[in-house]
Amino acid sequence: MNPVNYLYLAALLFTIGAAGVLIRRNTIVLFMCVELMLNACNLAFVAFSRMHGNLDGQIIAFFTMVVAAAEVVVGLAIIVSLFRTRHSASVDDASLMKL
Amino acid sequence: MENLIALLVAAPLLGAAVLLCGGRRLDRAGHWLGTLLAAASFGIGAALFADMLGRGADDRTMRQHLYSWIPVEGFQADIAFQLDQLSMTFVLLISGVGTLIHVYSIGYMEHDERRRRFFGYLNLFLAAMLLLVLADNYLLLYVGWEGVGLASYLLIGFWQHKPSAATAAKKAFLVNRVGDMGLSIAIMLMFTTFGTFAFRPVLASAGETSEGMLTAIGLMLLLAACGKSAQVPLQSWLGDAMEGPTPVSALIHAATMVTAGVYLIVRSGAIFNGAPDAQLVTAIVGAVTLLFGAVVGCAKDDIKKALAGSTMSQIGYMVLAAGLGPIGYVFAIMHLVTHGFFKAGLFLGAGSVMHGMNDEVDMRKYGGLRRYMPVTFVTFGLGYLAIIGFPGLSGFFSKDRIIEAAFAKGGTEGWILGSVALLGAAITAFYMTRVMLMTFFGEKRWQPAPDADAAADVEPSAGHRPGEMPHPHESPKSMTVPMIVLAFGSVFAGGFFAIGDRFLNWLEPVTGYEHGHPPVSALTVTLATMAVLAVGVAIAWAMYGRRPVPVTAPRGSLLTRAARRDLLQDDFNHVVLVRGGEHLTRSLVYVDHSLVDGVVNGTAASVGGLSGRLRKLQNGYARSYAVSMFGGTAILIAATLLMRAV
Amino acid sequence: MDFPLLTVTAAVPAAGAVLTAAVPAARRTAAKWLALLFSLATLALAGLVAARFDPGGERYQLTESHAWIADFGVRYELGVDGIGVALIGLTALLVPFVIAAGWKDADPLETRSPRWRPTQGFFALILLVEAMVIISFEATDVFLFYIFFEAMLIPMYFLIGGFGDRAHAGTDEKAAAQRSYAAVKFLLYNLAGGLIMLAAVIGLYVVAGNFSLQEITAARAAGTLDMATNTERLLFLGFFFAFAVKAPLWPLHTWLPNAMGEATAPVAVLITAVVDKVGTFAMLRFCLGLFPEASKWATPVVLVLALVSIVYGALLAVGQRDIKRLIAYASISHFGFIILGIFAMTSQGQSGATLYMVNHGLSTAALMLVAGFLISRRGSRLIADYGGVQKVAPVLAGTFLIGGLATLSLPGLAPFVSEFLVLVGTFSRYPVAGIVATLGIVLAALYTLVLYQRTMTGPVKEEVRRMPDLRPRELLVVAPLIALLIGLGVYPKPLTEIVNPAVEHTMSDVKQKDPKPEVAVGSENGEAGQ
Amino acid sequence: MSAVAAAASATSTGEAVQFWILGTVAVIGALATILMKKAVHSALSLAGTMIILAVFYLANGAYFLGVVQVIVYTGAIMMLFLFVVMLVGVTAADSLKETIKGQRWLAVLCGLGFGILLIAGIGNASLQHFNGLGRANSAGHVEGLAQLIFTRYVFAFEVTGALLITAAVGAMVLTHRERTERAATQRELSERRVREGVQLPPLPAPGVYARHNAVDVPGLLPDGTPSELTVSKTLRARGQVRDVSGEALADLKALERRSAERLGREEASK
Repeated sequence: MNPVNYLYLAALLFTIGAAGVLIRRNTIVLFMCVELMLNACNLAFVAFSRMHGNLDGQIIAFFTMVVAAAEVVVGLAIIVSLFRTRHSASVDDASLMKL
Repeated sequence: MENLIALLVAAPLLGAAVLLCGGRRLDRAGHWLGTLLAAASFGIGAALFADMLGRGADDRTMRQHLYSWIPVEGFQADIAFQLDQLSMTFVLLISGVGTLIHVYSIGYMEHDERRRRFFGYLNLFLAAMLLLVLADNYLLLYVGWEGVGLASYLLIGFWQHKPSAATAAKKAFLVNRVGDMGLSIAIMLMFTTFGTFAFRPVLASAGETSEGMLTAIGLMLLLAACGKSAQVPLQSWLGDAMEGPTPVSALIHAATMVTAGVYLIVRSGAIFNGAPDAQLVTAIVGAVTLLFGAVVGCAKDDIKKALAGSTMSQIGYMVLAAGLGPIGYVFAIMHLVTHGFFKAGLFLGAGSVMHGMNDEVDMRKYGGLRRYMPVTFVTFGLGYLAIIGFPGLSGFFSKDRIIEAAFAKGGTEGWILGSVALLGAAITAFYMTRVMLMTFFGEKRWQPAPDADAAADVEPSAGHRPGEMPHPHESPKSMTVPMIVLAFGSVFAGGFFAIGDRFLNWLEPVTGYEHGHPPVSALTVTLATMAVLAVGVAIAWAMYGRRPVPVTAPRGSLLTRAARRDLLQDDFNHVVLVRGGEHLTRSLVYVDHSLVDGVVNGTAASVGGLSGRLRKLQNGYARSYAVSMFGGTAILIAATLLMRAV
Repeated sequence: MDFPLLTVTAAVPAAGAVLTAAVPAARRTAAKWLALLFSLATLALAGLVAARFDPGGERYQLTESHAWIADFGVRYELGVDGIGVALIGLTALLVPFVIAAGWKDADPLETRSPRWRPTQGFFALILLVEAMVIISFEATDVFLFYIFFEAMLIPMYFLIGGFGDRAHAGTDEKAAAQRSYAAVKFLLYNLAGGLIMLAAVIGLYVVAGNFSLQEITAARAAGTLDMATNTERLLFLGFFFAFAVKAPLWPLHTWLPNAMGEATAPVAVLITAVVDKVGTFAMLRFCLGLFPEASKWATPVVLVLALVSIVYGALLAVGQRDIKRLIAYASISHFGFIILGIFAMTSQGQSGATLYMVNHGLSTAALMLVAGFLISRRGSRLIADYGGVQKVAPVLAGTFLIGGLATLSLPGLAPFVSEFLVLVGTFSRYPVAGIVATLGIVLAALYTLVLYQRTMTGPVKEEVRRMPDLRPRELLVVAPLIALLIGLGVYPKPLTEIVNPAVEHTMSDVKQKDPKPEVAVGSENGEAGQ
Repeated sequence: MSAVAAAASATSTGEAVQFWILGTVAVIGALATILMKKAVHSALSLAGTMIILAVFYLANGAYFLGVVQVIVYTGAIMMLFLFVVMLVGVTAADSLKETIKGQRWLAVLCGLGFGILLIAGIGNASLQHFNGLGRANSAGHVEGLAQLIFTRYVFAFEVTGALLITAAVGAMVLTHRERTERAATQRELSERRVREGVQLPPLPAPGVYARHNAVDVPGLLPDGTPSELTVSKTLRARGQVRDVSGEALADLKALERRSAERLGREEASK
């Protein structure tokens, strides 16, 4: 098997995640999709690391995880406070940006 | 002496300025000041005339150069005067008749609260008219030309509160403007051809250019002359111009301004001499107008409009004569001068009659006035005899010569033009006799003055009350004296000029003269004229002298009805020019609003609409934005791949 | 270094604007007098400029030059030729009249609020416009010119939109909507023109490497600066478009009737007599000076557009029901004449066009200001609301008539001289265009006399029966204008003397010679002229 | 493909089998994540996918990351998700009906396009050489990572630390609600109740004691209809009030039937 397949898998997962972001309205699910995308990237990095024979890709994946953790913390906090004020977890309800 | 020329113009100009800007303080003395300055102009003119007579025939042209008016590269227009025999003739006529009419107006306008302004306008007219005949180049002539147009506008519309007067004034100015277009194009042609438009160089080198160019210039000058001198097809304003006070009709629309066209043609003789086609057109225009005016004159019941038709017709004679070339120029001017006398006299007489008849102008409501207004009757009668060409009086000499010259033109056109002139003489005799009979003979057909509703349409010069029967009376001295003086002119001027060819010798150095050879002898022409004259008078007598004149006009034949409406020219103008113009402007207003502005507003609206659409993309949904972001990323990747592939 | 007269001439009204704006709310009469004083001081300075200008001397005189934005070769360069002197004179002359005529225009806007100072604002804006217009006439640096050409839109926008005509048929809201429509239209049209010009200005820099009018003209004359034909044409079009909007030339004219209709009469005078002149002036100075070949290339189209403007403007003027819009369309017709004269490329045409700019300023000012006085009395701009005014207010009617006669170019009044020069100049090169343009003479008589007849003559309308005649202040505004119209009509030599050398320079820029007359009688004519 | 290159890029058959099986499951999990109506299900599917990814990390020689993935992601982050889901309402199911016009089509289009492009890009890239991590892990895998993190990436590491602290503080700030006014005392509350006069006595209790043992069941009014007042405000807002009025009747019916059965049987036995 060609390890490039990992990359294809990563691309597929990334696309699925992105599509999820576009389709779902629930902020929590939406967030999960973002996580999925990040994980897909990590997979790609790990695969690259193996291809190139150095650990830099893994380091990047590691950092990505840390940042994702931070992001999840803040993001979920935002969701909670959003839900408190709006009694809804739908992103479409937060549409005050329109003109 | 040359330096006095400017004073000829300056005196009445000063009068106009003082009277128009002076305010009410001058109300009491204004008319005397105006008259005095007009007389001063005449006095200066007479002095210059005396000086001119003292010189040799070739040395009579005086010039005065004041300053360079428009100094622009390649373009020299000067304020400069040229006084030769032709100008001198006009100066004396204008300032002489002008002064008489100033005097007459003192009495005629006595009751008008705006008399000061009237005199101001009259002075303005004199200044402009003198400038016209004294200018030494066409551009300065143009200034005078428009100046008299302005004065005419102001004087026709003097009683501005009457809508008819205001409309008539506007019409006169506009029709004249069409003619002015001709004059300005003629000047432009001269400028491109000769590089100048001063009389001397242009006329001296007229022969050096092509006949086509001369014809073009000549036709344009003729257009100008048609406008000013009320020749067909630009004649329609003259009848309406009778809305003005009667002295104005006498001075401007009979004796002087309307003859400016003849002056222009005669002055530009050198150009016309080189352009036979233009000459022929001029003669034809004159002949057509001659008949046109005469026919209109036959049908009008309004005494002033009948006289206006006659004026048109008589100027037609002059233009015809001018169109004949050197054989006719002198006689055109001679007829112009005699006409100035008798037509002014006739108008003043008409004014006097109106003055005595509660400003009634309808001849059908006159009748039997000879006993009540003897002086008016006599002077008007002498003018009448002069205009129809009664042997021995002015008109006889001048008109006879024109008819002779028309025949002398030679060929078929000579015969046609001569016959038309002869026919015109018969019609003249007819309509003038009609005027005479309806006004002074027959029984009284007087009507009470119109009631207050209609009073607005009547000249308010005399303080009469509505519903009152007229009490015809002789006019005051200030009015009768000018009439008497003019009557003298009507009687003797022609003979004085013609006997011994005085006038011919006087003008010949300027206009040139060549003796024509009429196919028939001069005596035959004279006799024929006498014969048609008698016929005309006889028919008029049969129609208006033998039987009573009905107070209301009979329906009349088709021709009569058409002639009453100025041979339908106004109707034509109305339908074609006024209506057409209205439609044109209205549709253009629409076009401007919807099309020109619409394109711009449409662009603005479509930009706005597009923005509105684009704004809808901005729906506030984060997911929508995410889609565009995502799509954008996809496009970027595609672009990168494509670039790599390429 | 010499005294910077030109800078001072432009700076004085600018300083006046600042000081007028700073006058406290309670002292608004003082603000008016202050503004008038500064405008008169500007007039005196303009007189000094004219006096120091030597018609026989250098092309550009009283020049000043300082580095400004060195990186882009932008310099603060001023200098005047005869045309500039004439137009600076016109501007400085008209503004005092505008201020005096608009003495009470801002009064209806006054409220008790101490912060809101419309009077001060009105007069300060007028002075600001004057300063900008003057510096536009002086600038010989293209970029400097461009900045002020555009900047003057801002005060004009506020003058039109903020101080509109109170005489309005509709409701207040409708009037306000129309005013703001007119102001926005004015701004957008001119901004669009200006943007295109900006592109051309940048393009010019790319091609020429600097913005100096004198250097570029000299380089072009010497042949050291070659422009590709297409480049030159595009740059010309960019400049011309902006000036044609400003001038305004058909079909870019529709902002003018709106702006002039909605603005008060003095502001309308400011628009048409002063601000619009920058457009025609710039055509003469920049289009012809910088792009002579392209100007010749565009001449046929420009002439046709000018002719359309003349006839179309006049016909539309006949069809108007609003006095001020009528005058606006008449102005469009007159601008057609000016542009015709400029692009006929004969010395008569260009001298005529320059004189026309001055004379049109005077005649329109006279007519428009009197119309403004008339409108302020009756509170209506519709012609149909008047009638018989001549009977109750003869002086007003008389001045109106003289203004109208000037508009129709009656000989003896100043506009005749310029109009005839334009016609002759055009005719000698393009006879057909000359003949079509003479149609404008007839149409001008038509719209003027129709206007006069409908408003001034006929039976006195009930609403105008109590109309007062001109007041002394108003007469004081109109009388000098009329005197000037007559004076320059009879003796235009002082003006032509200043203008002629500048026209010769422009003619040599475009390398054109007057057509020679067919029959040479010039020497004899010269003799007759002595 | 040359034999050498094939050898370098080849992996063991076991790994291939594992990839194909687990890869398929991962994709299914991902799809389930975005297609499940309930957030809880999505979270669980995602957790599954992540565990599979951890296995892949291990397979790719990233042992440390594989473990971290399980501990941090699946263990911590996903639990955080579940907590929040619980806070927001476990049972609240999303409607999958699209409300923005054309959004779904655009999303699918973009997704397809993007995916195809991505895959095409990968296919286009020349990624044939597989070096393996043998040399990199020569000094021990974790040591190797540590060496990199504390040398080359030390600044990034420090910044990440700062980021984490900031995130923690941010989360607290976001979720913490400052009291802007003093809490009303019991006395004030009762006084307000009296003043408003709407509901003087305490709110009625939910129907916990009567039929059910959960607080989301409303108490029944005398006529048998459920009273909303008896249920907590939060549940009402979420729409999680359970209607059990029908249940009671059904129970009654069942009771009657059973009794009838028994009676009938008794009758039958008679």
